[in-house]
Amino acid sequence: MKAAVIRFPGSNCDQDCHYALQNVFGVPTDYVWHKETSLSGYDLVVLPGGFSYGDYLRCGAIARFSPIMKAVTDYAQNGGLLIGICNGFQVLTESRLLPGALVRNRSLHFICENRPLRVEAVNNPFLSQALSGQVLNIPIAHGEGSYTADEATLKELISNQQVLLRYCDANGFVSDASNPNGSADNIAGICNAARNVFGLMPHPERACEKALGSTDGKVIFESILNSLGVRAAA
Amino acid sequence: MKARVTVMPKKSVLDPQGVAVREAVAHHGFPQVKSVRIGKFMEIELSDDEAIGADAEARLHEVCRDLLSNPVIEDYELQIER
Amino acid sequence: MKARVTVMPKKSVLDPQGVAVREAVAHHGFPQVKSVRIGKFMEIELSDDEAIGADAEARLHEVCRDLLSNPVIEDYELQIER
Amino acid sequence: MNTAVYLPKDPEITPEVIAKHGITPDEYERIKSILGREPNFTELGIFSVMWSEHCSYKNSKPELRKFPTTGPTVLVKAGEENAGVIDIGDGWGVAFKMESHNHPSAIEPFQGAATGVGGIIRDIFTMGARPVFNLNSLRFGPISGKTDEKGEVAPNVKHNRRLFGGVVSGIAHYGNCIGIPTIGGEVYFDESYEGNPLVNVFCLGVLKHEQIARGAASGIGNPVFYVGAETGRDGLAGAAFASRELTEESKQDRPAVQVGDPFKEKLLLEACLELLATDAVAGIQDMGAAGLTCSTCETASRGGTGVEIDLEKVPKREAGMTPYEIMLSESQERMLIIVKKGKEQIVRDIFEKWDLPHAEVGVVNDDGMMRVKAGDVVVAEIPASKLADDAPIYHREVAPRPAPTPLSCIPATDIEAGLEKLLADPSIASKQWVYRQYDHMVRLGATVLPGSDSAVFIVREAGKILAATSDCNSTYCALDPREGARVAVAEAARNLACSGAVPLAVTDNLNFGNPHKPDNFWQLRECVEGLAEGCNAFDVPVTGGNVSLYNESPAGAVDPTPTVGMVGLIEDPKHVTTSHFKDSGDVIFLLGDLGSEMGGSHYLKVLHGRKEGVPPKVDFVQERALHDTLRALIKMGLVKSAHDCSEGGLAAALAENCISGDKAKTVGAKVDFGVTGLQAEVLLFNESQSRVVITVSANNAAAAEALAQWRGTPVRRIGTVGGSDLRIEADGSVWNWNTAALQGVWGSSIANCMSAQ
Ligand SMILES: Nc1ncnc2c1ncn2[C@@H]1O[C@H](COP(=O)(O)OP(=O)(O)O)[C@@H](O)[C@H]1O
Ligand SMILES: [Mg+2]
Repeated sequence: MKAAVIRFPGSNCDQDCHYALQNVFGVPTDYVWHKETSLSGYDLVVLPGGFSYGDYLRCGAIARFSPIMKAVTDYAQNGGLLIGICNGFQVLTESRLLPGALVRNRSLHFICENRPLRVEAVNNPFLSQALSGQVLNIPIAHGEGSYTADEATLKELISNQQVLLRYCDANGFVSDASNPNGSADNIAGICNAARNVFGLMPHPERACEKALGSTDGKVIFESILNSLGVRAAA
Repeated sequence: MKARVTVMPKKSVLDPQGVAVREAVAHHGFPQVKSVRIGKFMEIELSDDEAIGADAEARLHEVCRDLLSNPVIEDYELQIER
Repeated sequence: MKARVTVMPKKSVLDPQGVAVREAVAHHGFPQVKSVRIGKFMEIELSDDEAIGADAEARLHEVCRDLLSNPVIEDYELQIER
Repeated sequence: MNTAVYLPKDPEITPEVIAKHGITPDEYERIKSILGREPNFTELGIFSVMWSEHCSYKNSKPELRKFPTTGPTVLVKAGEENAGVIDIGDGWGVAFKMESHNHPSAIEPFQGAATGVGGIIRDIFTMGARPVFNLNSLRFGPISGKTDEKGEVAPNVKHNRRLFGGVVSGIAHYGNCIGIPTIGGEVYFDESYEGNPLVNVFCLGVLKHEQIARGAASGIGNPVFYVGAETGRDGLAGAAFASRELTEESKQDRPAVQVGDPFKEKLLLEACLELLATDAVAGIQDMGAAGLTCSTCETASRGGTGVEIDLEKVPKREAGMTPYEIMLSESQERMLIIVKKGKEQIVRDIFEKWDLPHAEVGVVNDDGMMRVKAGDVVVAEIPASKLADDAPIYHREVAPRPAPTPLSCIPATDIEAGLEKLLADPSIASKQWVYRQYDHMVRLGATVLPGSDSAVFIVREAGKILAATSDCNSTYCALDPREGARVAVAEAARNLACSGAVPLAVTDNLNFGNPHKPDNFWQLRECVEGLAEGCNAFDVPVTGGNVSLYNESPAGAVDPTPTVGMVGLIEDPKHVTTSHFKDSGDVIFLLGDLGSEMGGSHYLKVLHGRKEGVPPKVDFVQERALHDTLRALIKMGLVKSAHDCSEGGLAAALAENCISGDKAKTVGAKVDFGVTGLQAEVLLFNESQSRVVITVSANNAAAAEALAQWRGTPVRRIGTVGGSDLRIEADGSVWNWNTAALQGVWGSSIANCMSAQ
């Protein structure tokens, strides 16, 4: 099993994702430079957080046109497992690999803090090891993480169980009070209809070690490895 | 050749910045303010080069759609000045 | 009454966003792009209310200076439509 | 790309022109004798920036020599390079430094603060270190209260809020984008910063000993490369600007504002570290204040060589720039690199990879000259070492300010309401509104998040745990500069001890008023000597820092503010300690005495509007003994929480302990001081030094108490953790607070100020 972490100019969680995969889970992981054009030989591709191209214009808008994105799209269309975290999620929506868009937090402020998230669906490779309704504590760190989509799209996402994570309170109760950024329906993470592309604003790679306060992010990586038939090393 | 692009958030999309600015404007001596919407304005200068070709306008619209705006949340307006 | 405000970075001030977008536009079939500058566009709707008064325009300019633009690095343009 | 240099007919150099450059007649004579002729306009500009306080420290150098800068762990001494480097063991070192961006932030808070962050980060990776975290120390005029009869907020308060909000989002913008966590700092609000905020930013980087890079132009014939952003007319003469008082017209000083591009700097950072990992680099220097000028003459003077550059080859953002403009531009995100001859291609390849401008602009030569050409025309020719090192040194006149008068009596107050008021004061209140806007978790290092006494960071590549804090109580410094500075060092060391760390080294940022005013300069001297005494007392060398003078607004000079940034090492993950109370039943001890010093206290300032009295004195022997005892207890695994007493005294410390943990889960405490014979206000709110509140699990209480006693540290069992209220009893009186309510007051105070219209 081999994983790839895509490096856009301005990515800054690339090293963190690499560390989590390789050092915490023992997955051989390569950095793939945005000027590359092939992703052959990888079983997992991660679009990391950061500020690709400075997030100028719109978050992820310019990264979407990096040479590597053609390969990323083909990889996804062929069913490869693809996960976009924070800025990676924004790149995925900008490239239409996931529906909707991520806009400015309603507070207009960047927000960095641990947030409880409710697991909404487990019938997918990204949360198969979690319990539906389980509350995960995972940090968020973004200024533009308010998920938005038109009514029809939202309905579809919900009915297809493509909403995987919602912002909630410590007891798993979802309400506007537990919504940090104004996301529609408190949505924190969604997957595509084929269930092989996952985008989320929270940073699971920041919640894989006791020393960092939470290990709730591990279940996401463990689910992915498990679905690839790999026993997590950790 | 000059292209001017205005990109505005769709009416359906909430525009927290617009709301905040409306509040501020109201407190700034304009209680009559009804709404404020905030978008982007871009000025693009192109060298007047044959190579641009006649289909330039069509291609600029494409740039507006693909790059300069996100149709999911924004509408754009393009003006060209030769 | 409607007010349209365009806020642009001053000419001599670095516009990193414009530079990034220029590169992107160039790679998007327009190698001829010379420069891109990006600013804000705001649409302010005011109820047609007597109270607004004749000095409205002057006061709107004030709002533009104090609130909507940052005179240190930006210039603004105000259009009013009654 | 704009290449051509515009060569206008230079303005004639009149006494006015010279004065406008902030150059005195004597200095002008000195320039002439260095050149053996009259300088031309460009050369005059070059001298004016190099000889500004900001670059030359001409007013403060003699004072700075008083700092201890050596020690067994010092790998690179302060002043030798862009930042000092300290050994942390196993072949690893840390480079760290603090820098001010006060004046730019006063004019344009967002960009001013952002470019400050960019600048200090460049200082660190110029040393070959990978920046791993930032701190920031901020000072503003009041943001609370002050509403007029119409319930409108006073304009100055509005303005202070705008500055505060702008500075914080500017720091967030730059640090978050470049991906370096901002894990700690401090924020104070005081009238003296009205119109002249202080923005001090700190960056720390890690490197292997052999990776230390030098800023010297060595190797005759080596090519000189310019890399990074193009040069524009940004911040023209910003360095000179930072060395002048803020006057009304300097607000018009438009060009002094630079716009930062954290994205560019991220690319520059990665490209430079990639390049430094090869052996292509002979020397490297960032272009900060005084940009191209400073970097060329400093590298030459460090290398004992000369440097010749051709401005035609410098990447430019704007057309028609003059040599004067190019040499003095302060465009951000640029570096100068001296490349080993024959290795040019390595540089080109790496900067191509990162899509960054790069150009070979000159060569190192042996004639000791900084020679600037535009094509074949020589536009400036100055002996590099003289320009860099022979700035005049001034021994300013000092005039002591009157010593503070002791307080006669301490006004009484409603204790319960009083503590709430103190906790709501923005200087004491939770800074969550601030650090929530900073990405403090990127790089997977922050094992103690903002909100504890020190930030604690895991440096994985080195297998080390660092603790860092920044401290300075400028009210103390205003009343007694020397003692205030001593306290700043003591508090920093204490904050580190509370987290389980041993202090390693210090960086400082001296923020003072106009040095030509003898009483200002006296404050500077007293503070420097106070800091030096503190550093010697804790055996910590000063790795470098920054001096910011002329911090004056129409209302006068700011309170003297010698900000201390201190870094420490934590031996073992098990020793990492946080400040908030943990579990019910834990026993609360006070290490140190009850204290009684009320001078300069927040109690007097916040509740009675009085900034007076004799500030607390620190006894370094006692202070150090306290830290050693605390660390000993921590190493034995006895300490569950440790928090020092600072602003607001014991009562504030105890309250913070109850409410600074998980917002949703505050914890109460029952505290009984028994018979103290002290006035309640004095007992609860005095700010005497050398005191720490710790908690210990019940079954370890006896052992902890015995160990502290055995080590001769005053220790007193004052209560137990538990319940939903903070209940304090002393001399027969009882006070009670609901901790959830206190959390509300303390936790949302700043947010409330900032959301108010
Ligand atoms: N500007 C800031 N940026 C980040 N963290 C901050 C800032 N100001 C304060 N903090 C954090 O808030 C906590 C309390 O700060 P402070 O009251 O100065 O602590 P102390 O009094 O112990 O020095 C510390 O953890 C500090 O790092
Ligand atoms: Mg403290």
